[in-house]
Amino acid sequence: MINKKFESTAQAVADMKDGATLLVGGFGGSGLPSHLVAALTEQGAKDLTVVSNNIGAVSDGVAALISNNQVRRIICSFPVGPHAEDLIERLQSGTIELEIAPQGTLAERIRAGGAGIPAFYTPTAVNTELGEGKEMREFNGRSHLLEHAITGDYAFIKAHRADRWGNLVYRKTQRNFNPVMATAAQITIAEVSEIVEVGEIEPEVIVTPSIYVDRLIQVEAQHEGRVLVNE
Amino acid sequence: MINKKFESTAQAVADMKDGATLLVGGFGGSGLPSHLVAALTEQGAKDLTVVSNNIGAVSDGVAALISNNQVRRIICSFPVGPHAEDLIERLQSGTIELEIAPQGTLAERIRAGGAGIPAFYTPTAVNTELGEGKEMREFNGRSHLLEHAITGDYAFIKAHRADRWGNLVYRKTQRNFNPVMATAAQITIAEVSEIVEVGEIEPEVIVTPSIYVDRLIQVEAQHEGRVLVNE
Amino acid sequence: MSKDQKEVMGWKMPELASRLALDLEDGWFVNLGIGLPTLVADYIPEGREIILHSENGLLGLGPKPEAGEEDPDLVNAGKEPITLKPGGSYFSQSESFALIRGGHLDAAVLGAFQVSMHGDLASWKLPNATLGRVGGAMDLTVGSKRVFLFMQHCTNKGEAKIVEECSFPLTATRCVDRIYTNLAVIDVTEGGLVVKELAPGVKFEEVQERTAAPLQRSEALLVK
Amino acid sequence: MSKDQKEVMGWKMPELASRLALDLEDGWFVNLGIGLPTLVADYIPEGREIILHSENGLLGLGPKPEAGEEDPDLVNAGKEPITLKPGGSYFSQSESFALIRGGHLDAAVLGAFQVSMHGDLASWKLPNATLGRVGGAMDLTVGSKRVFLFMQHCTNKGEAKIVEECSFPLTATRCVDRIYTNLAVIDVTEGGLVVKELAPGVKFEEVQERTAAPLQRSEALLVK
Repeated sequence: MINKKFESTAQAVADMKDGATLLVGGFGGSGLPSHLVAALTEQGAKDLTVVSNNIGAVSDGVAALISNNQVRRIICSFPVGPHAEDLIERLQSGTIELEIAPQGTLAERIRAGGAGIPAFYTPTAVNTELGEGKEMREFNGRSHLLEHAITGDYAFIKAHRADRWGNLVYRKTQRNFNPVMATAAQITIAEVSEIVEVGEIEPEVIVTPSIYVDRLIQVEAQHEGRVLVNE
Repeated sequence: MINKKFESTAQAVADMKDGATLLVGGFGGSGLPSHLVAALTEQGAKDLTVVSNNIGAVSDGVAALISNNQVRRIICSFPVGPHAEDLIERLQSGTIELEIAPQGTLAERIRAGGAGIPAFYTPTAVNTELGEGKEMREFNGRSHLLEHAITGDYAFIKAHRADRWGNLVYRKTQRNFNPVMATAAQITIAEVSEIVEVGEIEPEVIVTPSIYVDRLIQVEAQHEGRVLVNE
Repeated sequence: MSKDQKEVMGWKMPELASRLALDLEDGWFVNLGIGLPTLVADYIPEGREIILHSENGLLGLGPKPEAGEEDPDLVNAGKEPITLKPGGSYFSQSESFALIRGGHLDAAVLGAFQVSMHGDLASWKLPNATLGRVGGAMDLTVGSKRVFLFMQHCTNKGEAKIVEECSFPLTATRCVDRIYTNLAVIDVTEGGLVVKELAPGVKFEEVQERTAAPLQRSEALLVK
Repeated sequence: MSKDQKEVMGWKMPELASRLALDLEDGWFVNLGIGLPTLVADYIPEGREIILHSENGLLGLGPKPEAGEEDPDLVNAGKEPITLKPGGSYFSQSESFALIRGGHLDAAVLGAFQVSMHGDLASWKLPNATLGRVGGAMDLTVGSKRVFLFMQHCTNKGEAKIVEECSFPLTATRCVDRIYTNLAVIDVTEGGLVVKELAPGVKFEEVQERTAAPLQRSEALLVK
């Protein structure tokens, strides 16, 4: 019988190894799987490559992994924010490598990773610093860059509700990077507020189908994300 | 005030011109916008390029446009079925050109068209007749083909329920090619069973957001598709 | 291989479906191709949850509906009426093929016109046909973690379908992992075709006679 | 352009937002960039339905929530709490950027560090910054049907932001259609920058003095 539920976040991340590539969902605090991130800071895997849109928006996001010296390489679109000091320090000392990708290119590269497309062309970032060194090609009279897929060994995602099979639905803009990251990792771990019986989620409203979710961990429902106005 | 509702299918397709590219949703009879197809046979635009997964599955699908000599070129994955005789005749006489594409490549090319990606790589169809003449390139030690985006001047799609803005939801497997085709045309016309007030469809269950729908036409709700067992 | 060979029965198709279903593991996501392979759905061993995928946009395919209960908007990839199990989900064709092509299916069970000793598959077009019908076959063979064939060992005319090199138009090369026929279960390995299991009452030599490529015995078969 | 130029007031930012909003047509889908451009949301002329997009995954952005009504799972691209209008929808970031990059937005209203007379935009990184913050800026400029800039005409130090060639890292080339500043509304045309409208009390010459690229008068302005 399918049962993807783990009893603790520690168990859910126990097998993560040094050097792994990790995709982390969320956009700022909303949709951030912060309990899984916290468990990983305890677990201690090092030399991680982390793919996440925001890096310093909240202290309990990827910033916590950076401060804990677990990250070797970062791919993101927005590496600034109130908790980015430790990142800046490590970039200057050369202990972390940073790749900035336009947000849409980042999302599309992850989508390509989940969809079996090794590479695609996009006009985004042509003639910019972020397009430097990339292969260029003209289609329909317009210049495009070749961009490569991103996949992860693990994805940490957050959703609102799951069933035993691993079907997921999200709350409002909590959705953000979570559904696409769920498709692109070998092992996708979803932190959810509620796990319901199979059949309780309408088949037409499921956003992430069960096939993309490997592990489920339930956390307290009150913690749905944070309003960032005061940070 | 936004109002995308047209009073008749004839009005909704009135401006279609000879030589247009038309995407037609549906998988067999399910999700097939057959009222729009019927209106187009009346309207009479010729030399159409039609993109549709099935060509001869039902008589009131693309087969009707073929029999009415409105089609010059077809891109599809499954050009057979009980109503494909007229297609076969026209292929043999050379009045119709056929491009067979693997179903996933077809869907992905349309998705690329809607997402601003001019071309992408896929391993599907490598070393096959359908890959002949296509540019090949190796990624991660595996051969891939370069495939190009498909866009349409028009898309005919079918959905279950719409609101005035053009948000759409679908019934069960009626969804099929409809959401992706909605994204890839200059003008997307949706044939729906019901039009409700703005706000009546939950924002989290909307499958096709309003931005992708240009025209709405309401048809009788009882005709939701056809079971094909007896065809 | 010739028409006057005496008939060897082996498994009937429902029995073969039942045999194949045994190899589908609890929790797997599996696509059953149009036609014969759909039989497998009826023989999933009790206690196992196998989630069936249909490429027109659903996971969690259930049994055929009762007569009169068909829903024209609930069909499988063969456009036949089906049902959805609790836990099932609907999605678009582009999402469905992203799932297939992204390598997420544990297995695809497909039919075949021909299969080569190297695992090349021909399944979408007969050599003299005006039209092929590729559907999702090329995507499923390239994208699934495992490709199982479910087929009669020979054609209706008694011709071998398992061959050294396919002469029919290819669906994909080097893609088939295992072949289930009415006569045997055959693994496609780096070292060639290995008969893993014989249908009751069928001899290895009888299978070899009906196969246009060299077969080997698996260790299990040698022990017998 | 020098610091000792006398100050020219022109439009206040809310007035400029109101002016820009006049050019957004009924039924348009529009993205308002992080920061200043979000002001425009409050000035949509009555009777017009403009559907606002936020790149983190929604269409139908509504007004700011009342104090205490903020929902941490309902934020805009600047991570500020917002509301959703009836008719709004949620989707993932990949769907949101497919929408942007696929050319579906009628307009994007963005801020700028520099803009050139050819419509090149620099908006994501200051020349001496350790880190840029590109977010969705490159996608929005490349993908939107129209790119409108909403900005102060000069920097806080009085330096021109409208220049012949950008010296700051580029967001995209040849992408800006129109520039709305506190002093004027300026079209970027094949033939160069054309002042379409002047803020009340502002003279063409005063705008030219504060602009490091040649400006032309539009026909409407010549008639005046």
